[in-house]
Amino acid sequence: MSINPLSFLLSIVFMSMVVNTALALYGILARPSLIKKIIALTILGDSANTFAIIVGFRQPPNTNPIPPVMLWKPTPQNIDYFVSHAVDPLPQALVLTAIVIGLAVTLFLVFLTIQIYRQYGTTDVRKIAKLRG
Amino acid sequence: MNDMASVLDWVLVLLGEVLVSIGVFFDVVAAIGMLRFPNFFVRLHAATIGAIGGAFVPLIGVALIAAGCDFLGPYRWFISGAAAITAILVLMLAPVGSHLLAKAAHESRAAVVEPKVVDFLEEDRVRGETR
Amino acid sequence: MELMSLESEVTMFITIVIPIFLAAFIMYMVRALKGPTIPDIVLAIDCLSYDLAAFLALLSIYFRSPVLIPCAIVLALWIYALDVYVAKYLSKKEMGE
Amino acid sequence: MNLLLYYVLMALCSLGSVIAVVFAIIERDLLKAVLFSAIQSTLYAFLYYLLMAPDIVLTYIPVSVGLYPAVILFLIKKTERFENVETKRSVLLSSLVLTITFVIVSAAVIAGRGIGPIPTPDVRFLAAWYLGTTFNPSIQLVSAMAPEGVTSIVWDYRGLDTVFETAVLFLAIIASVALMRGIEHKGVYDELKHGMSLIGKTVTKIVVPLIIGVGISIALHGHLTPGGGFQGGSALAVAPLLVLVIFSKYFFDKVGFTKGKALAIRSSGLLGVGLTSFAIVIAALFARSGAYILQNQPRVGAPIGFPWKGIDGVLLGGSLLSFNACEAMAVCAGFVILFLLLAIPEEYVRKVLAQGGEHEH
Repeated sequence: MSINPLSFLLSIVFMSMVVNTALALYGILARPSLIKKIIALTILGDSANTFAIIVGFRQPPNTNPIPPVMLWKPTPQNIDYFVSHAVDPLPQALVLTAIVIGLAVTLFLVFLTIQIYRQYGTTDVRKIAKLRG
Repeated sequence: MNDMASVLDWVLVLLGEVLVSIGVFFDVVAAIGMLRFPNFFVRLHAATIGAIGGAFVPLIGVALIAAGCDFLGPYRWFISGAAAITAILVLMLAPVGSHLLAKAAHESRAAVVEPKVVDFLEEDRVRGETR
Repeated sequence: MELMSLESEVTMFITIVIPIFLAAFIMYMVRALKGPTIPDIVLAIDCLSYDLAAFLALLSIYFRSPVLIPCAIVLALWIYALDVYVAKYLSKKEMGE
Repeated sequence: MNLLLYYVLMALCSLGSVIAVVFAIIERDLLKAVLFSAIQSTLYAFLYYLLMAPDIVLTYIPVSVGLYPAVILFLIKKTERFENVETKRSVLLSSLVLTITFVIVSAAVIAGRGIGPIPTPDVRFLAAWYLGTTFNPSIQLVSAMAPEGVTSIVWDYRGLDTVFETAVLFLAIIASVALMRGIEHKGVYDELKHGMSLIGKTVTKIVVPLIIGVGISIALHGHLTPGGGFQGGSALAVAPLLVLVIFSKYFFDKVGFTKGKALAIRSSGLLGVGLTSFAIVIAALFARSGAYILQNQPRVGAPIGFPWKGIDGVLLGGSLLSFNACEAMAVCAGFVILFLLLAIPEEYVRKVLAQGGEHEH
C-alpha cells in the first residue's frame, strides 16, 4: 500500500476541520457558560466555511494554483491559462457574505447574553434553568 | 531568460536575501528568548527583537527581492510597494502595542515585576501622581 | 561555471528560509499556549502575527501571485487592535470609557 | 516551486489550529479562551491564504482578529470572566493527544484506502464557466467584464443572493438595536480622565486615517484586486472601534457622531444598493428597450449596460464599483451603531431599565 503524500497532507487539513467541528459542537452543547457557547459557535462557523473553501481547491499539475483574479490582458491564451489554474471562485463568494453575517448574528447573541445577565445575574445556563423553574 | 536579468536585478535580489536572512536569524533568536525568559517584563525584550528584527527587516528585504524579480512582470512593483508599506506599519505599531500592553499589565498587576530594584511607577501610583 | 538563473536562485532561497520561519512560529505557538499570564499570551500572538505578515509577503513571491500581498498589510494593521483591546480590558475603566 | 513544502505548510497550520481549538474549548478562564480562539483565527487566515482565497483573508482578519475579540471582551467586562466548571490538566493533555492522533490516523486511512487522490487537477464545469467568462471581451454578451472572479459572482452572477444576504445582515443589526431601544447616553469628553495613554492616542491619530485609507481602497478596488464591499466595510469598522476604545465613547459625543447619524449613513448605503440594482431598468424605460433587475453588462434583448472601460482603458467594473462603495458604507455604519450601543456604561443602562419598569407597570 502506497500513500500519496500530497493526498495524505490534504486529508490532514480536512480531518482537522472535522475535529474542530466536533470540538465546537461539544463546546456549544455541553459547556454551561453562554459566553463559551458563543466562542464555540464562531469556531463552528469558521470550520464550516473552511470546508466550503477546501471543496473549491484544485491542484494543477506540477505548480501551485492561483487566486481567481485575472491580472493579464484578456487574450485567449491568458484566459485558457487562467481557467486551467485558478481555484473555484463560487465557494469563496458564498463564504464571504457568511463571515460578515456571522459577525452580525454573534453581535445579536452578545446583546441577548447581556440582557440575560441583567435579568438573572449569571451567564451559567444551569443556574438560569434553576431560577426559572 | 537568464541573460535578460541585469546586474542591477542581481544586486537588488542579493541585498534583499541578505536582509531576509538577518531577519530570519532575529526571528529564531526572539522565539528562543520568548520561550526561555522567566516572566512578562523580561519577555518584552524578546518581543521587540521579534517585531522589529523579525518582521521589519525581512519585509524591507522582500521589497528589494520583489523589485529585482523581473520574472514577476510589471506587478512586481505592487509586491514591492505593499511590502514596504507593511514594513513601515510594523515599525510604527509594534512598539505602541507593547507599550500599551506593558502599561496595562503593570497597572493591573497581571504580571509580576521581577527582577526589581526600584519601581518608581508603582510609587507614583501609590502617591496618586499618575492618572 | 554555469550561472544559476535569477528565478531558480530566488525560489531556492525561499525554500531554505521557510523551515526556519516554521521553527520560530512553533516556538511562539508554544509560548502563546503555555501562557502563564494574559499579557504573555497577547505578546506571543503579536510576535507570531507580525512575523506571519513578513512570511506571507515572502510567500507571495514564492507563489508568483502578486494579488496575495494585501493580506500582509491587513494582518499587520489589525493585530494592533488586539493589543489595544486587551490593554483596555486589563485597565480599571470600562471598555467604552 | 516545491509542492510538498506547500502541502506541509497547510497540514501544520491546520494541526496548530486543532491544538488552539482544544485549548479554547477546555479553558475555564474565558479571557484566555478568547485569545486562544484568536490564535485559531490567525491560523485559519493563513490556511485561507494557502488555499488561494485572498478575498476571504481580507474579510476574515478584520472580522475575527479586529472585531470579534473586542465584542467578546466587551461582553466579559460587562458580565463575568470565569466559567463555573472544573478543568483538570490531564483532561487537556489527553484530549490533545487523542485529537492529534485521530487526525493523523484517519488522514492516513483516507489517503491509503478510500477516496482516491483528493487534490483534483480540475474544477467543476460551473466554476470553469465563471472563470472563463468573468473577463472575456470576445463573448461580451455573457461576460461580467471585471477581472475579479469573486466580486463578479457576488454582485453580477449571483447578485440577487447577495441582496437578500444584505437583508439578513441588517435584520440581525435591527434586532440588536431593538434590544437596546430607548437608551440614550451623553457625556462630556475629558482629555485627561477618559481613554488610554497619550502615546496610544497619538499613534491612533496616525493609524486611523491609514486604516480608513486601506478600507476604502479595498472597497473601491474590489473589481480589480481582492476586495469588495463586505471586505472594505468590515475593515473600515475597525477604525471607529479603535477610536471608541482608545479615546472613549465621550469623544464621539464631542465630535457629534451619534447613533442617528450612523443610521442615516447606513440607510443611504442601502438606498444606493437599491438604486444601482434598478438603474438599468430606469434607463431602459426612457430608451424604450428591455432590461433586467440587477443588470450589469448588455445582455440578449437588453442592450443597455454599465460602462466597463473608462478613458485610457481604465477598468471601471460596471455596476460592481457602485455596489461595492454603497455596501461598504452600509456594513461599516451598521457595525458602528452596535459598538456605540455596547459602549454605553452598564450602570447607566441598569438605572434606565429600573426607571422604565416603574413607569410602564
